[in-house]
Amino acid sequence: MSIFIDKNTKVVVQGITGRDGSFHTKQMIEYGTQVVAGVTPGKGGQKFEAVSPRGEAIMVPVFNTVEDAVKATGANTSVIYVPPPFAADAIMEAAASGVQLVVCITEGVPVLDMTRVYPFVKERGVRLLGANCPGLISPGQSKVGIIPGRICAEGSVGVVSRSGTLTYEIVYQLTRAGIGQTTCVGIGGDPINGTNFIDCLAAFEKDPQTKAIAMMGEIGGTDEQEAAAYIKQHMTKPVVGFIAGQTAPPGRRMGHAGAIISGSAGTAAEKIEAFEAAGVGVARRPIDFVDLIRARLK
Amino acid sequence: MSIFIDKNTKVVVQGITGRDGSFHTKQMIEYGTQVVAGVTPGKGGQKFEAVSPRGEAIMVPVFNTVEDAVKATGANTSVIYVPPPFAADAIMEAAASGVQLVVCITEGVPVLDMTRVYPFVKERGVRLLGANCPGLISPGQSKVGIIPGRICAEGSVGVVSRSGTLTYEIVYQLTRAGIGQTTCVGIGGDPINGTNFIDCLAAFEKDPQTKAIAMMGEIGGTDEQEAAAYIKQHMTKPVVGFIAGQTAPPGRRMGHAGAIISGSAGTAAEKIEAFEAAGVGVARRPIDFVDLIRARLK
Amino acid sequence: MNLHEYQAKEILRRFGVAIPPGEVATTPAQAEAIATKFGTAVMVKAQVHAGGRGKAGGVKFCKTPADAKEKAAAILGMKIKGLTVEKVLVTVAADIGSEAYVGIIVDRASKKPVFMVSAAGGIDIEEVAAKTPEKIRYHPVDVRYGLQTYEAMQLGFFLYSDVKLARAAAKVMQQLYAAFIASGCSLAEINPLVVTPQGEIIAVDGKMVIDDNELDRRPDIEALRDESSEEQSEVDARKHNLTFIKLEGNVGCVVNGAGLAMATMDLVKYYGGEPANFLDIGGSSNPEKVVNALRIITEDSNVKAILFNIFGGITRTDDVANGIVTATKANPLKVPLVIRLTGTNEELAMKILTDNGFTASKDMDEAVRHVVAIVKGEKAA
Amino acid sequence: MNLHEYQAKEILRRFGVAIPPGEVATTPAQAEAIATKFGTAVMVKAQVHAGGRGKAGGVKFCKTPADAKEKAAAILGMKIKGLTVEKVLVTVAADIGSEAYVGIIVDRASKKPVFMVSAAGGIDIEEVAAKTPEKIRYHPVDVRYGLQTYEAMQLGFFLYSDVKLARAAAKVMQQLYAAFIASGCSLAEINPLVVTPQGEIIAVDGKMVIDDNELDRRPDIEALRDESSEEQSEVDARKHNLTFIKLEGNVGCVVNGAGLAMATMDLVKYYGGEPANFLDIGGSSNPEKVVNALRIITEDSNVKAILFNIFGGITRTDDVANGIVTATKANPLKVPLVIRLTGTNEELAMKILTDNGFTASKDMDEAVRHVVAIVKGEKAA
Repeated sequence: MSIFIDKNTKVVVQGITGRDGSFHTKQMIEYGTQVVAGVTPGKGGQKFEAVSPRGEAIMVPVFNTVEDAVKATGANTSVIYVPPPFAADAIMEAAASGVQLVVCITEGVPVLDMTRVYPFVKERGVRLLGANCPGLISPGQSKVGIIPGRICAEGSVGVVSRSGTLTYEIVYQLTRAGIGQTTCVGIGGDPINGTNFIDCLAAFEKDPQTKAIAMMGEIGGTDEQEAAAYIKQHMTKPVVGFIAGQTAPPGRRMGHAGAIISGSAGTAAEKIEAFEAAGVGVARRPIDFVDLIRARLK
Repeated sequence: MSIFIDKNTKVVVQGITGRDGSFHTKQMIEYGTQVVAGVTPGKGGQKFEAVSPRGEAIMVPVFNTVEDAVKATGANTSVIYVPPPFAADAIMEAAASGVQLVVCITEGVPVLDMTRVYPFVKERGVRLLGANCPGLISPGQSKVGIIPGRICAEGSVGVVSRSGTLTYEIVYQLTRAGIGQTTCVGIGGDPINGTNFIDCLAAFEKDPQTKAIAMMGEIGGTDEQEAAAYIKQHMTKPVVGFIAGQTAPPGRRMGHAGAIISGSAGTAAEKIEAFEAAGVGVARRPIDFVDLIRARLK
Repeated sequence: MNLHEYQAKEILRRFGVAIPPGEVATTPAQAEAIATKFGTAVMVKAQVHAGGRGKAGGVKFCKTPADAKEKAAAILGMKIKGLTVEKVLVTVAADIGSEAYVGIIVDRASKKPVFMVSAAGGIDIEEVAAKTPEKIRYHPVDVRYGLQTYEAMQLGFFLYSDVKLARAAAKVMQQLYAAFIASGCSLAEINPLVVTPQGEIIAVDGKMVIDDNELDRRPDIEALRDESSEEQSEVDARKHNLTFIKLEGNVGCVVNGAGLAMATMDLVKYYGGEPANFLDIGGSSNPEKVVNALRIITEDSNVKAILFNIFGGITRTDDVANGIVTATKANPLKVPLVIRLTGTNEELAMKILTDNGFTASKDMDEAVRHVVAIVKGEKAA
Repeated sequence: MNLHEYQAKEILRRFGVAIPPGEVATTPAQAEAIATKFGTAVMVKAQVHAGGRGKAGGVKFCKTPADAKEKAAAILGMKIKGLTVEKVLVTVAADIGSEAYVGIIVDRASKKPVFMVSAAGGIDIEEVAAKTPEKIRYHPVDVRYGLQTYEAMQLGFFLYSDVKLARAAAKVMQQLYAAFIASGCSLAEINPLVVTPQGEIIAVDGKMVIDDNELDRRPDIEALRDESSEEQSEVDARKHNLTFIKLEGNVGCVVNGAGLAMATMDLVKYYGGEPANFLDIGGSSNPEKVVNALRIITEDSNVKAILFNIFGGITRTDDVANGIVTATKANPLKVPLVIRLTGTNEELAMKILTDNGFTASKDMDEAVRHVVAIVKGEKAA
């Protein structure tokens, strides 16, 4: 089992003919993801060529609009690799087209765009992951986004994280230690994103295959504190958490807008305290996840 | 019993110190409506004086904002008598303040304003009646708006209408014939309004006191046809209907925007046909309501 | 309020829509001068608030300035659907590759502005809707978000498979939508939207109808009103806050409220009469309004009798009675008057009327039967 | 991106906010000339991207032009929180009746722009929030609708009981909101919003922070960037698409991804070291980026050792390896280098490094322990 995506996920790639879109579409198909359609305005009718895990050539039809793509292929998930100024429109296009899940990889989406996008997708009951996220992977089933497939392994740990490469780091360490994952989800580090920790925790709680959860937070905001409160109240499965940014000076940006300390809210110390109060195992170092998770899987 | 308003309705009047607002507030209080607050920006702290049905002086507190009025008095219904350019804002202010019912009397609200107002009130689960409507009255209990109280009588007929004075005409004829009403509702004749025939029909169907319904439609739009379809499917109580505008030439406005015939849709003949197909008694003349309703009350 | 083609085009041009150059002429000589200035073939187009100008001969292609002068002379002064042509638009004639239709109306059912687009442009959209409905795409716009780029592109691709044209059309949709919202329209359309043989997208005709309720806050749009092109009795009524529409019958009607006014007209018809007009004196009572209403109705020589049907709610019936007395004293009526009054202050109103030699009924049905009998000659006034 | 006070005020003025006249001076003589022109008492205000200008002596009241010249001379060149004052704003000194605070930020929790208003203005809003939180009203705005008049009036009445002032303040809220949205702000504030003894409402100070992600589509705002007032190494990094923040430690860090970069710094600290910087080379791989990253880090003389921690996803580790080789060949490093690489093309990367005399680890924890041991002198490079 898994959350959000599985073997039946049918993906439409927005921006399939772009630099990032074409590279990652090939990677997704190589991993075994069912990529059923691509979208690039003006390239409707063309085919995008890739190679399946069994080495077969796959021809993905390209459409002018997501609407056309969904009608023709029944895609139920979209993944977006379009430049930042067009990302908000692409998300709304996907959400209006009938897909259930929209994964926006694009980094650099203006936050005011997201204040419009968020209610738009919510009104339609569509799940948005991101923007500025690495996507998600259910090892052995499907990957939607850019998480490297080879660092993952099938197993029983749910992973949810605000950052990209830090997620890879921790998944890699888990996999090296023989600990596989049900689904690894990167929710993205922007101030406003479509899916938060609690959404993922709730889904992992429901997923029978998931036995423990690893979550990686960051300084800034109060998402981790709210997640901790949720864990205390609603979760029966063990959770291990980590907060990046303990050494970040207050009030300075650290690469993405998620990492601002505004006043007293959102410090690493505060978040770790919330974790401890909620019975969340706290990894002080990335490597600590291995032992903490292993202990909880027994 | 009644629909939408009853003895417990607590009204805040927006524009209470204006010409129409003050006149009708006095009328409402004289009828016995619980008017608990008024709003006029800048007149917060003043009192509005009126006379109760028992001849007592009533002092209604005036507030600067609906928010203040609702907090201080627990008003659950707002009625709006502000000039057209401010009406949309007034409706939104009321809907955001926590009242459950907003009745907008103001005529001449731009239709594009209503395209914004409509989703705003829906999102909050607030019922809007109007704009450009005479309001509603539950005889013997409460009146919110401008329907003259003396033409109504307590009884078992629900009345719902798109027009103002035509409603009075028919209610007057019913009352003269000894046929009283549960609630008389004027939904307003504008192209976009908050409450439609179906909303009222559904409420009358649920109201145990209501035994029959009189509805007055007009040319233009397809609300009456949709109401007819609803009646056929969902209503057990008898309905008598009337359509004004049989002699109106196609494509000409007749005083308010509700009365446009656009192409073939919305003619009187079409609507009357829909009524007949749904088993709705059709009044050819206003006076016909008396016999048609009386026959159905037996 | 309807705008003329040239006014709608001026607004659309401000919002970025490409439109062939054009100027308005009120004389054949002006039309010639404009055509000379453009130095190309032109169209001379009647500016009246009526559809079917082309079929009526109000739109002509002119190869030369002399031709433009001649055609303008023919069109100026022409009557189209009862309206006299006072102005023509002289505009550069466009090369037409293909014609599409793009319009927006406010839709009652979805409670939203709705785009209608069709690659079958250049003819009435009603005709397309009736004969080939599959050639129209409807698209409601959520005004909270406005017309998103992806929506405009969907519409663009519905019209053109070429991405450059689709993009250009999408831009026109966004410009049209912006103009629609900013001008307080209830309808705005471009028909035809033309692709020239050179691949440019231009608006060759434009139409806008403004929601009358928007005019108070848009004095710039109100200033575009062309009263010379409207029915004069309707202009007169509007100035006095009356809603008046002239019809073909002989029973003049004065009623308060649009619904009751229509019901009254219907009842006149039911009993075999023909209403001469729709006239709503509105809610607020004011003897002056009644005076003006009577004056406007009696200007119609078809009117053989006048019916008042007043249900006093906000309207005070004594105000109406006073208005009737004042108006008839100043200008004695030449046709019979049937009055029905009930509601607010009806006892006072009845007294005023009786004191001045009028009679009045309290019953609508009775009053209508009475007035119809009079015009049929079955009964004296 | 931070705007200077004078820039923020210029934008607010365009949106209709009343602001006392002011001009920028870069020399004392200019300041004197501006004060002479205004012919009234002025304020001379340091234009730097740092809070607490007043406390640092960067804001002065000047009765005469000579006074303005003298104060400007003192302020220009002054260092405030490490930043040199290059410009002063010379602005007409306002009569102050009362001071309020009005600000908007984008709020993570509500996912909306949120107004913060307080009648306790003129001081830091953080201070008000800490000491008298009841004096602040927060109001989230639904961007789909914008700030409605009734909302602005609620905020206006929260500040002033007088309806004229409430209305005027409501107007300022709407202007500030319009400026906030149109400029792509993540923060905009007026502090203080002043009521003069004459009852006028004016903005005496203004602040705007622009979302960096908005700058690509707002070249007019990007053009306001004042690089002279930013940390030079950070300006340099931004030009090369690196995110760099200088810190006080001695372990230089080059990492891909912000989360991993912070985790790396934390781990340095965990093992007893101090990071010298935050540096994210981002996702796309490019040897040039690595060259620039190394150059920027080595300009900091505090740096005693450099740690690379690269987890190759999109980033190709061979690109990073090539960058390291190129950079160190051109400018041999004076400090030890510890490299951790894993992920995309790691075999190739390892070969490139080994061929060029470098060693590299695949393990983050090991690499961090190693670099910390080096700077502590416990271990050789």
